[in-house]
Amino acid sequence: MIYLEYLGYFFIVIGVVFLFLGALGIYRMPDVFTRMQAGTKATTLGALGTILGVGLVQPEWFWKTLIIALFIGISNPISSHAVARASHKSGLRPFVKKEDMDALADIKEAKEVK
Amino acid sequence: MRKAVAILLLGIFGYYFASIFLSLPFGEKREGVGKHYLENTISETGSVNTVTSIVVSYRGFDTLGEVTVLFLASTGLGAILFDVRRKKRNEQNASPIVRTTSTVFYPMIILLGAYVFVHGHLTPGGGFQGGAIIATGVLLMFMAYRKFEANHTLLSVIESLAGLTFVTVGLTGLIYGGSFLVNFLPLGTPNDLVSAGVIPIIYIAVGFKVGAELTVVLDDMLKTIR
Amino acid sequence: MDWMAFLVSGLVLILIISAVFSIMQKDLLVAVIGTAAISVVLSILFYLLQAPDVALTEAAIGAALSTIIFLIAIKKTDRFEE
Amino acid sequence: MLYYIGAISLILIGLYAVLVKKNLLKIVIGLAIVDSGLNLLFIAIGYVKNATAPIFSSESLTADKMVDPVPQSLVLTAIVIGLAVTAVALGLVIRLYDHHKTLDINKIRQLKW
Amino acid sequence: MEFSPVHYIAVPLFAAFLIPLVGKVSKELVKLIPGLVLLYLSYGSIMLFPKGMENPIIEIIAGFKPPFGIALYYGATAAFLVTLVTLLGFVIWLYSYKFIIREPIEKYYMLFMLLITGATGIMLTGDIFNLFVFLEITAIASYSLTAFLRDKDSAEAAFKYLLIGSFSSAFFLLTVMILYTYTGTLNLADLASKADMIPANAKGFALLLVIVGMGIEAEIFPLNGWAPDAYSQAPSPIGAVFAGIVVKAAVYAFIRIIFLFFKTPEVLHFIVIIGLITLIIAEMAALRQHQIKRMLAFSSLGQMGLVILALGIGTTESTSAALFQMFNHAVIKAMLFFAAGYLVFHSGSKLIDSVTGLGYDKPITSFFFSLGALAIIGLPPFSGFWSKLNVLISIASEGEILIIVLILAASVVEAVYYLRIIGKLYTRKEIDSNPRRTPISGLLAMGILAIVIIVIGIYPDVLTQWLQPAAENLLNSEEYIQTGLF
Amino acid sequence: MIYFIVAVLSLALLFAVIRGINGPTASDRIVALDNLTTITTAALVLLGLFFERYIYVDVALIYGVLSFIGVLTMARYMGGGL
Repeated sequence: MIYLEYLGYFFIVIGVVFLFLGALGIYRMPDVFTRMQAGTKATTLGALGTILGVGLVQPEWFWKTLIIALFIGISNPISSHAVARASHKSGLRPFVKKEDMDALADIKEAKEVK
Repeated sequence: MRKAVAILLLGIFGYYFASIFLSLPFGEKREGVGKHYLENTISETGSVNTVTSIVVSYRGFDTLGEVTVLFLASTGLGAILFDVRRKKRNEQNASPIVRTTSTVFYPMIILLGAYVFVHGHLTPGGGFQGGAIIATGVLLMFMAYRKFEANHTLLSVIESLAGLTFVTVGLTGLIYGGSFLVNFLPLGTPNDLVSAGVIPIIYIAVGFKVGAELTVVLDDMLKTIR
Repeated sequence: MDWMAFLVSGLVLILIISAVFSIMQKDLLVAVIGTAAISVVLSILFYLLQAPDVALTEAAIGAALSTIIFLIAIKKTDRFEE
Repeated sequence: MLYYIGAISLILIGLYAVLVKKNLLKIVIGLAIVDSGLNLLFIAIGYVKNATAPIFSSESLTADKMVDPVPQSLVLTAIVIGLAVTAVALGLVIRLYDHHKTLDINKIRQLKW
Repeated sequence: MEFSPVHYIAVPLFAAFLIPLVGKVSKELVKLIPGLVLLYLSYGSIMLFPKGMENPIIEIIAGFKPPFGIALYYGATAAFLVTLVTLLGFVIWLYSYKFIIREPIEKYYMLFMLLITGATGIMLTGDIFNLFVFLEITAIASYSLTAFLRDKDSAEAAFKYLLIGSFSSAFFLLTVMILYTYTGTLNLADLASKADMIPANAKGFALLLVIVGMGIEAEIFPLNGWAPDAYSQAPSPIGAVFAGIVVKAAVYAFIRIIFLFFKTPEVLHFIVIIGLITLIIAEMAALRQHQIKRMLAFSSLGQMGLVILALGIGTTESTSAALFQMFNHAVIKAMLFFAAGYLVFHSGSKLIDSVTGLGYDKPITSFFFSLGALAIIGLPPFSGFWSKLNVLISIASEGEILIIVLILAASVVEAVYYLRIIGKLYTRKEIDSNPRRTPISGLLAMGILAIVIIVIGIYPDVLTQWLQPAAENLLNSEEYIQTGLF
Repeated sequence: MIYFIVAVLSLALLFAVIRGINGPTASDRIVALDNLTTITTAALVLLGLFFERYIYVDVALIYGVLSFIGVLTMARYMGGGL
């Protein structure tokens, strides 16, 4: 079972690197929406890798780490979704060249008409 | 002017303060009651988690006070915000994604809270944490649905019953065991779910009570005008 | 345990920075985010000090409930400090 | 050592906010920060080097390799009390805002010696 | 089940948790429960009182001996004060019965119950962290009750109180921390026996923190800015609770801690000086007030200054005189607050000038107010006279003439502003007669207190025989340590 | 190994905090806080591995759940809900 442990550590290292990259993305990206992109995708992957890696290193912990991983896998995108919606509503617009690339713009107008 | 005086005062205070605490050795073992608790927790209370055994058994009176403090906070907040309340909240619903997730997560979070306070004597956590988690779960529903209402009557009944359970356990101990809050049930085997005598009972009561109280606090605050 | 000292010094630095930041901010929402960050860091510190019970409480009460009641209070009053 | 520095600076920063700031909510935030600092300080006092949490979850753990449990249980109580005080304080802030429509402490102050 | 000290805390808590359930059934029953509980406690405390006077009763909680568990210490001083609190609490309930007509009545009685629980807890507990918890219970109940009327001023007063009270609790928690760090225990008796283990600089810092932290609750001079606002903006019965119960508990805890850990001549001297300053400043401030309840609040601060001064002298005579003064202050000030509550209610204004002529329109309430005013100044046939006399005699036997002169000067100031009100009450003036009457329960409450004042004034020995053991218990920390640790 | 992990995690925390301080709008700060809490959850699980205590994982689980709700509340506040 020593291989399982090595695999686990490999996962952990990958996960930590992705966590780092996600944070770097948050630091470097130009506006809220792109930052959120980095912050959610890379960080979710990183967290999943790290947590499942720990579960592989200690096999009897696996089920609990799986629950945490599942939970993060669901909750992280949703909080990002809510933050994105809220930032759009509070008047921030994506950093784009073309005007018509703002997909949420229609939704907002439709609601106001109603 | 006021700033300068404040900084001066804090500077003197901070210097004095720091000179006491920075000379204190960090991470050294100290003699005291803590050692006794660590050595005797399993034989005297049957609880594996020493912090729980101190909170509920050795210093159970503090916990009664603590529950009372939360009860006071919810009562006091109800008194302070008595007539700025309105009947209905008027915000928008959350987006469908958030709503669906909340509906799915809500029972799971309540379950998690129950897990935390039932296992209070085995793992970290206990009544307060479990109650706080339950209240947070209810808040998730408040946030997602405009029409979600907390049943105030039910909440206050839970709150009262849980509080009464706590005091009744204490008084039963006074009658059967000779002193208030004494552990009058058998201790059982350590590391079992059903062990440690009255500790799980008290923690379950505390969990329900704290959950109901914090929900009332959140509901009172959410329902004020504006 | 050298890595521990390194980690702790970083965390304490973050702690102090976020405390100063949150009392200096004019936007109260951001100040509350600062206190939430303080709670996050405190939670890790309690964990490192081998106090999982307290870390759990700090997570339940500091990171979630306390932040939330502050948010509700801001919602019911003013968001910006003049 | 580092913990003490962090805790003491938190307490001082919080006290500074309470003494100097004019905004009611800022003052309550300051109180919350002071509470956090006190909790950190107390837990740091109870720490023992190379020891583990005071939970006997497996047979191999012994009592002499554990941190002091008393500060932990006291801090648990202190955190909950801090939350209760914060809740009451925020209720009062909402009540004051309802009367005065401002959070500035200088505009609210009417009672004098 | 025999009555034991823990009933003082468990029974009111039980009642407070029961009130919401009962409130679903009947509102009238909610009003009755606190009265029944306080009646039971008064009965119990009268039964327990002689036992506590003879030997301190130590009640163990949760079956663990101190210093490992928490123990209640029912010594002579605590017995005296707790009996006072429960009896006074009953009278205050009687007064509140008709006075509090504003919703939420249910919450008012819950908070009132818990406030009394907290105050008795402070007096009874023998554990320093438990003391902190009870201080917080008392404090949070006080904040909420101060804001109970929910108008502009009461909310502001409550916030001010909360702000200063948080300082107090933070400092007190820090004290607990320092004491625990060096001694490794939390039981008061055990701590006192290990007080030598604390190094000098930490002890000095702890002393500073105790004086600031507990001084806020005990209303010592520079830290009592919250008190007049809270007293005057809270409902009148709560003003009486603050003056009669909460401050007593805080002063008792303050003096107990000082006597146990920091009893040196310098510290006692310092306490005498701050007590004196509190007395003089508060009396001068009271002279300048225009609102009747605010004036009573400042007068109350002055009285507590006198008590702290007498406690700081540190002899048996002065301590027993201080306890006597505490008793008188509780009873008389409660009566003044009761009467002032109805005077304000009848005249419709908080100002002193508006009571002019009420002495003819509302003779009974005005009579009670005048009685209380004369008693608190210290005129002979009333109980206030004996306590003030005892304080002065005990100071004179120490040879501090300057202090006596200053106290007498403050008393003259006090007499001036109280007599001014009495004069206004009985000045003839055309006012339209107010149809509202003082209800019978209010009159009953004031009547009981008036009888107590007059009886103690004529036969002071009824009380003074109990003061000697109480004072000795407060002063003798050796005995406290021995009995507290078995 | 452990040094590498701790160093990288600290850097990640630091970047998130810098964004939290710099972030021009409140949304940026919420995103940074969200990121901070995710990193913290992962870090708590990892530290549980280093301390070799199974029960510590509970803290990470509860922390993850509650911080999610905290961030969601902030987002709802920004979006006019709550």
